[in-house]
Formats: sequence, structure tokens, C-alpha cells
Amino acid sequence: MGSKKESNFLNMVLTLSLVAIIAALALGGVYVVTKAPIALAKKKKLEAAIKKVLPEFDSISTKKFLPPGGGDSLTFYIASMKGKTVGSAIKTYTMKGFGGRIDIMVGMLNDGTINNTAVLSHKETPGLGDKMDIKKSDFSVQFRKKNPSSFKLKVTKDGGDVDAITAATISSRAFCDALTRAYDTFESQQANLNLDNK
Amino acid sequence: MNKFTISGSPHIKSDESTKKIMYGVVFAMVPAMLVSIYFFGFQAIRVLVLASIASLFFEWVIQKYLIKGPVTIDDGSALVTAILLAFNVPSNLPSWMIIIGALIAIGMAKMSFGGLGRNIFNPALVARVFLLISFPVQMTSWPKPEGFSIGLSDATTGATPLGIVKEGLGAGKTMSQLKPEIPTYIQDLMGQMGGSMGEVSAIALILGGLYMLWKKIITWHIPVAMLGTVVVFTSILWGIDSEHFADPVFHLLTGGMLLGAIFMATDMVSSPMTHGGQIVFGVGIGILTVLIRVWGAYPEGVSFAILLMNAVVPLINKGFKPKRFGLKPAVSKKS
Amino acid sequence: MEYFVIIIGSIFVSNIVLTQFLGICPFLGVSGKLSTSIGMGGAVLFVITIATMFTWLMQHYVLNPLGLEFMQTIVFILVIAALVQMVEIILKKISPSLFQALGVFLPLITTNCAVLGVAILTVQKDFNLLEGVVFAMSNAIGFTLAIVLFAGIREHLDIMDIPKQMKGMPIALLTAGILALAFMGFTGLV
Amino acid sequence: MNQLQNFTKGFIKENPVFILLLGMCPTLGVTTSAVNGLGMGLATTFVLVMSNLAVSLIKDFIPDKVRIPAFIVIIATFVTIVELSMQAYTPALFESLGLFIPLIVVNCIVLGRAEAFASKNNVLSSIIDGLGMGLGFAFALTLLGSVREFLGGGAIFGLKVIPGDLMLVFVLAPGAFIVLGYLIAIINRLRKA
Repeated sequence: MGSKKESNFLNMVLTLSLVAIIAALALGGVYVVTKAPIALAKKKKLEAAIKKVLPEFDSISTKKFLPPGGGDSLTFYIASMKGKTVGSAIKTYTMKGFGGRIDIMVGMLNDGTINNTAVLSHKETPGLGDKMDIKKSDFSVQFRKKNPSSFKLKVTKDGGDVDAITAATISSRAFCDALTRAYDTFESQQANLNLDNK
Repeated sequence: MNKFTISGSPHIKSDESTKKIMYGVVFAMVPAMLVSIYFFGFQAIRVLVLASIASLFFEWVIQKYLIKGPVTIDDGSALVTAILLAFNVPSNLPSWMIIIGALIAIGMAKMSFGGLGRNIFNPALVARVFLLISFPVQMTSWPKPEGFSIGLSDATTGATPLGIVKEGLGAGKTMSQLKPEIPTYIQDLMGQMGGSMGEVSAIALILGGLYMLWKKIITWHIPVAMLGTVVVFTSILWGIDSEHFADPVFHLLTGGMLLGAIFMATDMVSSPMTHGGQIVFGVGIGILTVLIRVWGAYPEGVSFAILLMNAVVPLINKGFKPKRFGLKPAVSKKS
Repeated sequence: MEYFVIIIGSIFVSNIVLTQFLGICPFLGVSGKLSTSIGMGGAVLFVITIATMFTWLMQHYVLNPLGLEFMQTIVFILVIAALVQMVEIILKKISPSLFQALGVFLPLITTNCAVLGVAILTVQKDFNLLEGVVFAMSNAIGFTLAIVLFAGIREHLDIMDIPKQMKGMPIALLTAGILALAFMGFTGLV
Repeated sequence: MNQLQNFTKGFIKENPVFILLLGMCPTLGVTTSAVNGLGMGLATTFVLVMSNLAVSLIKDFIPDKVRIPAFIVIIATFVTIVELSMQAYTPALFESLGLFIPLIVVNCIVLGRAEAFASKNNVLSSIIDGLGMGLGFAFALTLLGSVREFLGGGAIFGLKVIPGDLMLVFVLAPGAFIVLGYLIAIINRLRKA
């Protein structure tokens, strides 16, 4: 050893292949080991969000529906307790945020009443729009136990019932937009949801 | 270092002429100052005094203890920055925020670059944008101008005309529906509208501008290019759809348009040297302002537009440098 | 309309350098002179566009079908490194003049995180190939805009008497900060 | 140079961020809070140490001409390992660091140390060099993150020190440039004193 290997063609190809093979093996190994934990971490996050927005449940079924206004389909996690549906967690979104897309999980009881909401991801301005997150302010509390049939999902400035976040009307409007999308889809798909309404 | 042969704008030969210019600008701002005191009362005096004391103090401390150079707080430039800063904030802004603004304007935008004549960006505007982004709630609660009052208590607040239009159009209303909510042009001219302290009265600002033109402190190129561009651009939009775009007069009289065009875009340190360059600079500010006002998230774009064009000034100066005979148009023959 | 949003969004609203913090090293390192900054901008435009095209194809026709998404980082960086080499060799042959202009910047580009960053972002944002290419080019234009503006300012600062503690990197970063402040005015434009 | 000097040089004398001015993208991009800065710093430290180790181990078997591609493969492998592990065990941090985790691969510090140090020194020195440089990087990022978090939100490491928001601009893009600029100016001044 001591002196470096000569750079002839065979040497170069051999070394590079060897390095690549070892790297691929190492990566494959790590991938196999971390695959289950990664899936678990993702599932946990989703479950935590569903649990947060719905009353207690013991099983979940998943359905996808297109919103009546057009756009990407929304995922419904229909939760039931002892065979009876207790509500649906709807993964909804809006493109109208200050920073673009916002994903929100909305829990709706069988009659369409909003049980709770949870912001899944957003790019809103820190200190302003990010107040829609329950960790930052109480903005989202006002939606709890409100039914959009009587509670107008619009900010007060636009003639609705929602108190906007100070200086972040755009983010507040976007939040309402996402909720409206969830509610409209929920209403239009009543027949396909098989909810235990009575 | 050959700093004695090459230096950036402005090419100020003596301290005396700087002083004369700076105090000329201060004098030109007196009408707007008086109007702001008339409408916003004691609060306006508080903002003006606090901004001035804080700016002069920071300039003195930094020159004496950090840069350890000559102290030139009496040249009037810090005072001009202070008054412009005060003009650019709502009159009920908490005192500590005004002090932060003064620190940003003097400490960051001016002294970090070496002081007067070396700053790239207009100090008062850097401070305004810094404050606007840092304290969005306080920087957009505009007290209603209600005539002189001695109280320091919170006055009722309302939106600026630009804010009303942006909000209204955003909510799907049309211009004719919004008409009753926004002030009339006569009110705009006098200053009866919500806004930053110094921007409310068009007449007072124009008076100051005329004085500076008369005293040759500024030339017509930048303000005329900027305002002309705004008029042309907004007229086109208004002509296409008068229900969803505000008319050019509205754009001219509201917000920081005149304050920016007369007092801030014309700042000789951060604007181009040649008249050709100044026209390009003014046109650029006009276009950017309308873009931000009409399509951006912020209702007012003048300060952003001026800062953005400040950044382009070195390039404009290169493009409009009088060419020396025999010099190839090569770009990199420096140092 | 879709493309318009991508273009304005990447050049102004979320400028790759001033709001996304990608490609900072060349932004600070190669912006001393206007001519070099223009050269760098051109080289980046060239490489980012080709690299995004290739990595997009790799992702959609090799990695995704084989379930090897986790190899993204390693595959992308190798594609980019190989591409830069190839571009260098091909340019030298086909267009010596272009090679002269861009050549010195090419080796620097492999470690320019803007290239890898844009390639990954294109996949993350679920763009189709054409959208991806438009996105890549707009980002490169945004990079060029930022670096050219910045070079102009720095040439200007060079002849100024800056306080000695602020000379060099501090004043460059401060200027970039104020520039980023001004760019915030574009928020919400699209 | 003894090993202690080898270890500590990364903190002050050759601090990758403040003195060598390397790795600016993650430095500016992730330091919205002290925790993010620390997380990014430690992830980079891991990659640095491991790639330094691997490079110094195999340096004698690699022909000179394919040196750089081989290094890149090694670094990318360790970056992917970090990526997968963080996704599995610290998903929240992984999400907030986002794009900047895969971008460790193009961090000039990592390739720079492999090329400038590990390919010329023995295994132990290389590990210590990687550790010192990595921790110096982590220290710089945590410092920057703390300052920005404090000025922007009145908190340090998530702990509220001052109620309410302070100056929001410091958690946004312009604040990153401004704070780093002044930190470097202060450090330059301290070094001269």
C-alpha cells in the first residue's frame, strides 16, 4: 500500500463498480430495515389527525370522492364504533392560501356538523397565516360543533360568520374554502356514504 | 485603494452643499408635517419627535463608537431619514417599534454601508418594509384622520383606500359598489383618508415637490417618469374594465404614490446619476408599483417598487454611463 | 395560464436564491463581477434544464417502476455529475466559443445545490415533463436575475468605503437580506 | 497537529460557516429555529464523519481519476441512510428540514473534507476531523437558529421567553441573510481583537 493505484481503465471500472455495489447493498439493507418504521410513522401521523377530529371509534373505511366544484378528489375516512358510523374525517385542501396549497383534515359528524379540524400542511406566513394551526392560535376553535348549514363558512368581511385572523384575511378565506369543499362533497355524496343518520 | 479617484453617487464636494440640500428637503416636508399634525394630533408629534431623536442618536453612537470616524449628525441627512420614516408609518405605531425602525434605517440600511452616499437602498424605505413585514398588524391599523386631538388614546382605525379596494375586489365586489366606501378625490387631496402619517395629503406633498424643483434639489425626471407610467398603465387597465380596476386618478392620489415619487424615489444617493437613467428608474418603479398594487398580496407597492429599483441602479448607471472615446463596450474593466 | 403561474412564481414570488436559499454558494461566490455572474447564470440555465429533464425521465421510467424511490438522491447526483462532464466534453467539440464562455463554471455546478434542488422539487411537485422543464428554466432565470442584480450592487460596493468589519461577506449578506426584503413585495402575485 | 487541535479547529479557527463560508444553503435555509439548526447540524455531522471514515479507509484503493465520482457515491449513500432513518424515527424534524436533507450531498463541506483531509490522512485523524468540522457546523447553525428564533418569536429551543411575536422578519428569508451577515461581522471583529 502507501502508493496509489494506477489509473488504468480496468482499475477505474473495477473500483467504481465495487464502490457502487457496496453502496447499493448498504442502501438496500437500510431501506429494508427502515421500511416498516417509515410506513408506521406515516400511518401514525394520519391516525393522529383522524383521532383528533373525530369522536372515539374502533374501525375506519376509506373512500374517495370528487368534490362537486371540480378539482382533486377528497379522501373520506369513515369511522365507526361498534358497527355504527360516528363520523367522517375528510382530507380536504385549498389552493387559495397565501403560500399556495393548504391541506386540512375535517371531522364531520353524520349530520354534517364540524367536530374538529386539523391543519396537515401549509406554507402560510409565520406569525400571520400560520395562526390557523391550533398550536399557534385559537382561530380554528370557532369551527367546532358548528354546522355549515347554519354557520356561514365565510369571513365576516364577506358576510359570513367566521372571525378572520387579524391581518391574514387571505389565509382565513382559504381555510373556509377548504372546509366548504369538504362540506359540499359530504352533502353531495350523502347517498354513497352509508351513514347511520338516525 | 483608489477611493479618491472613483466614488459612487452623489459626488458631493463639500459638507456645506450637503447640508443645504438636506435642510432644503426638510423644509419641503414642512407642509406635509403640518397636515399630519392637524389630522393625527399629538400622536403625529410623538412619532416625528421620537423618530428624529432615535435616528440622530443611533447615527451619533455608530459614528462615534463603531466606525470611529467624524460625527456628522448635523448634516441633516439623518433628520431627513427620520422624517421620512415617520411619514411612512401609522401615527399610532407603538414607540418601541418606531425606535426599531430608526435603528434599521440608520444602523442597517445606512451606517452598515459606510454612511451617507454609500447606501444602496433608501434607508427610510428599508425600515418601512422591515416594520411592515415584522409587525403586519400594527403597521396596517390606520387611525382615521379626524382633526387635531391631544389624546394619546387609540383613535378609531380604518383601512386605507387602497386596502378597501383590494379587499373589496378580492371579495368579488365591483368598483361602483365600492365607490361609497372610498374617500372622494377632494378628500384625497386634502388628506382626509386613512394612511401613513405623511402620505395623506396630496396638496401638501405637491407643494413640497414644487419647492424642491424650484430650489433645484430634485429634477423632474424621476417623479414624472414614475407617475406618468402609473397613469398610462392604470388607464389601460381601467379602459379595459372599469369595474375591476381602479381609475388612474385614484392610483395617483392614494397610498404612498406621491410621497414616494417626490421624496423617496428622488433620493439622490440611491437613484441613477444621469437623466436617461432616472427616466428608466422612474418607469421601472411605476410598472412594479402597479403590478404589486393590482395583482400582489400587499395593497401598496410603492415602497417595494422603489427598493427593487434601488437594486437595479448600479446596472442602470452602467448602461447610461457616458461612453469614453475608443473604449470597447466590454463589461468587466474594473478594479 | 398554468405555465404563466409557474414562470412568474419561480422567477419573482419564490425566487430560488432569495426565498428558497438554493444556489447560495455561487450567488455569494461568483457575484463579484458582472461578466462572470452572467456567465454563471448562462451555465446554470443550461445545466438545470438538461438535468431536470434527465432526472425526471429517470424518476418516472426507472425509479418509480422499480420501486427504488429511496435511491433518488444518489441517482440524481450521479446523473447530474455525469451530465456536467458530458456537457463539458460535447461543448468543447461542438461549440468552442460557448465552451469558453461557460467552461470555467461547469465544474462548479455539480455542487450547486440549485441543480439538485430543482430536480428534486420538480418530482415533489408532481409536474409533467414539460411543466418540469418550464419550472427548471424559470428557476434558472430567477437565479440569473438575482445573481446579476447582486453583481451590479457588489461592483458598486467595491468602490465604496465600507466599514472594515462589514467588508466582504457581511455586507454581501446584508445586501442580499435587503434584496430579499424587497422581493417580498412580489408575494401573492400569482 | 495533535488530535485535540484537530478536533477543536472546526469550532472557531476554521469554522465552516463563519470563517470558511461553506455550506451556506442549509445554513440560511433551515435555521428558522434552534432545534432545526441543531438537527440539520447533527445530520450533516453524521454524514461528514462516516464519509471521512469511508474515504480514509479506501483511499489507497481508488485510482486518482475516479476519485471524485467514488466520493460522491459514498457521500450520497450516507445521505440516503440519514434520510431514511430520519423519516422513520424523527418524522417531524424530517418534514421541517425537507429538501435540505437530500441536499447535504452537495454541501461543499462534506466533499471538501473528503477531498482535502480524509483522502490524505489516517482513519483516526479523519474521523476526528469530520467530528470537529461537523460539530462546528452544528454549533454555527444552532447559534443562528437561536438568534432568529429569539428575535422572531421571543423563544429559544421552543421555550417562550417573551410573550407574543417579536419581529417576524427574522423567521422569514430576509432575516436569515441579515442575522448571518451581522454574526460574521461580529466574529470577524472578535477574531481581530
